[in-house]
Amino acid sequence: MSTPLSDVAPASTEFLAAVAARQLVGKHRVFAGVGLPTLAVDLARRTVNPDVELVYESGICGAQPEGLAEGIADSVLVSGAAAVLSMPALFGYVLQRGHVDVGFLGAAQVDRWGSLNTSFIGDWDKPTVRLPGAGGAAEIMPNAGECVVVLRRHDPGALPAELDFCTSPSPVRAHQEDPRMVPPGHGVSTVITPMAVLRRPDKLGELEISEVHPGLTVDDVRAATGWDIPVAEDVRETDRPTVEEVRLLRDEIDTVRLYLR
Amino acid sequence: MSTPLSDVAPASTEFLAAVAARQLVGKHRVFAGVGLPTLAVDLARRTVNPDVELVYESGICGAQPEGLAEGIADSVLVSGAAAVLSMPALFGYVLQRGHVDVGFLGAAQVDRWGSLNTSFIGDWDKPTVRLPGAGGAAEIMPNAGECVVVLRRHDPGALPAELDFCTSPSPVRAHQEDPRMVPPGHGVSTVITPMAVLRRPDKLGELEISEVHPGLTVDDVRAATGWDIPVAEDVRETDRPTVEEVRLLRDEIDTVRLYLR
Amino acid sequence: MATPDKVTDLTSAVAAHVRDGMTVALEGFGHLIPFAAGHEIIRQGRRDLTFCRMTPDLLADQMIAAGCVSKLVASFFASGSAGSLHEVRRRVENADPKPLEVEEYSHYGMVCRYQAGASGLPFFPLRSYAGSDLPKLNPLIRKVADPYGGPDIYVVPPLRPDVTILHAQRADRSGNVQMWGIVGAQQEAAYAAETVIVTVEEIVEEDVVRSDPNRTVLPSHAVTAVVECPGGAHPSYTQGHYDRDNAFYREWTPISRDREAVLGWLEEWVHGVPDREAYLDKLGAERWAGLGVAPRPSQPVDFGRRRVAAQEAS
Amino acid sequence: MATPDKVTDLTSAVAAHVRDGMTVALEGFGHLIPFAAGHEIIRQGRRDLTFCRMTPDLLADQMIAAGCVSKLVASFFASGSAGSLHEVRRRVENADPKPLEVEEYSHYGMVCRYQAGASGLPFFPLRSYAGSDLPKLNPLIRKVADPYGGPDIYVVPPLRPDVTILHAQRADRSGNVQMWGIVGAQQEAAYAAETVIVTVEEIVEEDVVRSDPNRTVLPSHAVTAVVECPGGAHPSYTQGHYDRDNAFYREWTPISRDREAVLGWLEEWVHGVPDREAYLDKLGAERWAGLGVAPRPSQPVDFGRRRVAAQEAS
Repeated sequence: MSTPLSDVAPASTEFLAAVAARQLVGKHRVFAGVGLPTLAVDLARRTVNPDVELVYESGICGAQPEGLAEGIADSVLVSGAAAVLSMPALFGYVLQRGHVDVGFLGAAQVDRWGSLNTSFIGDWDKPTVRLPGAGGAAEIMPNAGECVVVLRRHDPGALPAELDFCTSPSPVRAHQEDPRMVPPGHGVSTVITPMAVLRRPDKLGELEISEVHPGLTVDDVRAATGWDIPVAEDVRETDRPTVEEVRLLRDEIDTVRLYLR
Repeated sequence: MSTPLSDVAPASTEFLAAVAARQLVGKHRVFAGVGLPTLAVDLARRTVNPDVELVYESGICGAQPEGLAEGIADSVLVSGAAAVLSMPALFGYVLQRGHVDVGFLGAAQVDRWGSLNTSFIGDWDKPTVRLPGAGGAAEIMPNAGECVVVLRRHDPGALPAELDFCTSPSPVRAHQEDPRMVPPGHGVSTVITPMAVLRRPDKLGELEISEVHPGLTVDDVRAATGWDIPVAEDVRETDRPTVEEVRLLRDEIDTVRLYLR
Repeated sequence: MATPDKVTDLTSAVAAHVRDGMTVALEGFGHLIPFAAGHEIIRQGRRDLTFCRMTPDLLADQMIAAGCVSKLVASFFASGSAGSLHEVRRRVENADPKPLEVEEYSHYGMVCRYQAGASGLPFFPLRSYAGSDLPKLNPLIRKVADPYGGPDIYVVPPLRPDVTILHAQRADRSGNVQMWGIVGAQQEAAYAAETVIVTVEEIVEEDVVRSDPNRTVLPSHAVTAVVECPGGAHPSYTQGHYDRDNAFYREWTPISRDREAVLGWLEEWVHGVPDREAYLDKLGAERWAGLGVAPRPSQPVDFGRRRVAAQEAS
Repeated sequence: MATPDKVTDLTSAVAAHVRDGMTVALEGFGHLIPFAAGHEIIRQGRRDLTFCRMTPDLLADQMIAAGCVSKLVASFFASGSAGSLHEVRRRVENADPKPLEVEEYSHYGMVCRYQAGASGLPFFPLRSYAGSDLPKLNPLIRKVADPYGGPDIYVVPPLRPDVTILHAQRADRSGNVQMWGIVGAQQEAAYAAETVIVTVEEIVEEDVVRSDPNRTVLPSHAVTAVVECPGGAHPSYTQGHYDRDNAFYREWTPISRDREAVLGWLEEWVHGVPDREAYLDKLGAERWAGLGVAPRPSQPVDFGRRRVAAQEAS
């Protein structure tokens, strides 16, 4: 069977969402945020993983939204959900107890260990940009089985050698603080950017270039990364989205182009 | 207005329940156990305190039972209640946070400081009698505003100089362990026995004989107590139940004589 | 959307998930006590269990007398509405017919242990036990220093059962469990466990559950197996389905006093019946009818539906 | 049975219970955000508040711009569905027009603070923060040793607001509050507080509440004042009553970027209206109707009634 492939640009939302959706093959429960993760999770349910359970930090488990959610607390996620738990139960019993397989996170900065900054650009005391802060990411990072990060930029600002602030630490940083405090989760396993897919196969290891988007080279990706990033032995070109995936995103999932840019 | 008084025996359930009910004047929320407290609380709602809120360790708040409850988890307490909370919420948020004014407790032994034994008679390792244990009493004692204990016996076995085991400690014992750990509650304020009403006016003080039931003397009570118990300056005879209180207990509250003996 | 079907029968669920030597919690605070599941454990002859239950109730008397239990973790050692558990007392007071190890807490201590287990925490703090002999009796009750300068506070360790077994009013086939009335610490006891078996009065369609997601105490991810088992809580009760069999509890006391009578009762009422349906048949329609309740429905609430979505669907 | 009547109006409730310098929590995670109460606080000109809210939302932008707030305790600094809170950013990035003190946690850190406050605990442990810069930023995030030999664990201190303000679907006159849909950490935020004000879509008869006691999130003992305030959560939403005004949130971003525009908006929409009813009138029936939802009722459950009692009553 030859599946027709789309030629959407690798930096497009459609491309990123389709790549993100494919990370959910075989996963049971996904902690989904707003924006691109919303598209990715919805697409995954229509393609590679119809059974994936959607869990939101607002307390919703097993959402079956009738429409596109504008946010993780949207009423459309509540109506018809399997459960709405209190936040102590959601964060304590569902997440911290280890029931979430994959957490989707965004970030302003990701370092080589997969630590995230979502707090400050510049000085902590007088930041150039006050970012949204930790939210639930500081909990998702240690407790989800693994985390997938989607970045809208790939440059040394977004992927720096040193974070301006570490909001959600990699297990590597936890290990540095106290080897006994290393959390159960793997931390960031995958970073999807407009240029590449980076993976971190070792829980205490570094990110490496795993897939390079069509039209780009490994050197392009390395030049755009803020540290000397290694290249996976089996590095390959990222699979393009299919025409059908793009159609689903545009014509069924996000018809009002709320998240598609 | 002269209210006709009943001549039920001071050791009768009716007498004890009526005395217990009067302790609830002006109290908002009562943590009620099973047995005599059930009768006392029901009688109080029909006489001195129609607004008292009944809270049970099973999670029920604001019960309005249509029948006599056989136990603190009876369905009759649930139907029509104002709220049923989880036990973490009930013990954590309602009790430990300080929302309960009065806890009703029973005990096998009470000492001079109002510490209770509900665990063992004899050695801990090989007890003569294995009593029911702590239940929620170990939480009610430190956290309720005050505790009222009803005893079915008044003798040096039930009121000993030394407890065989301290299940639910007086603030005095907490103070001995660590003065900073003294809990917010007063501990036992009142002990109602078949012979007398003992009170403990000082949070770190001892029980004293406050009321002596009709037909008995202070010396009778002292002789039946396992330590040299002081006598309150204003000691007086216990008020008898009214004819109406006894009628309510027998003809409306416990028509099947479940708790009345 | 296809969902995994977790429905099985009680014999299979116990056979698959409850093994000798395990730590097993059967919870339900006076309400929804999973008697049918306990009886199935007895029937299958499990041994050496660590049995966890805040209020052991006469279910503990039965399981201990049947020889299933070597250790009891609990916070109250009597039957709910008064009355001793004489099998427990014989074991503890006289090691008759053999000793029973006991690990003892207060009610909130047990609740906190389940909370710690459910949350993956190493301990849970509570404001009990200052001045009590309980920490001397049970060295697992410990103290930690308050890093904010307050007094020390007692903590309890997590309780992490291998299996937690619960009874509830209803679940869907994928294991979303709803209960009402007294819910105790069941959510915590379930999330604390590795494996969760839930017996329910009825298996319902998914849309019944999804019409009221706030009623779901356990989402399917927390549940391993669901068993339809009407009457599964007798002689305790299921709010809105049948009332507590108070006469049964009173009848138990004299049985409990005589170990031979307990064994005879188990022979007749547990080993002598293959399952809960047969147990209820044996109990008889008349007695069962006497436990019935009159209806008292909750007033529905509206969850609403996005109008665009509603229009599209119509 | 006579019960205390806690119903009042919003002006009186805020006047009586919210004073300058207090620590005030207005909670509701994306749902049931108590906007009407926040606007009344602005209208009454409160100053120097420590404002606690997990997700400050544009309500924080408004209250900070209005000059009510000197300190923000929070775990997310953007509007729910993306978009910066520019008044917050101006304060933090440029002290424009003056600085804003910020005390920062993660979401679960805030939840745990409310849990500690609600439970009278000196701290609450959580498995976050190992390796994070957050404890360096906020020295109130500390560690304790595990008395069972495991690794240290981070803890947060209790949050005990002077006043917590919530919005809910309904309450009875004595203050038993029921909510459904996303309930967040509202139960904890309320129990943590000294005083609790709840605005509700409707005051209902006691028997409505008592038909479903498991739906009660706050029993009356936890509630100081109840205010009937339909539409009190706009532009956020109330499950089953009206949907989120997403257009409003989008419209806010350009307003937020310009401090003068924010002040103009407050003048028109807060100071310019006496109460929520007038605010909704000004919003207009058409816009309000556009937020309506189609019905999706929960299926009722049966709580049952003891048959003897039912017979006696009939």
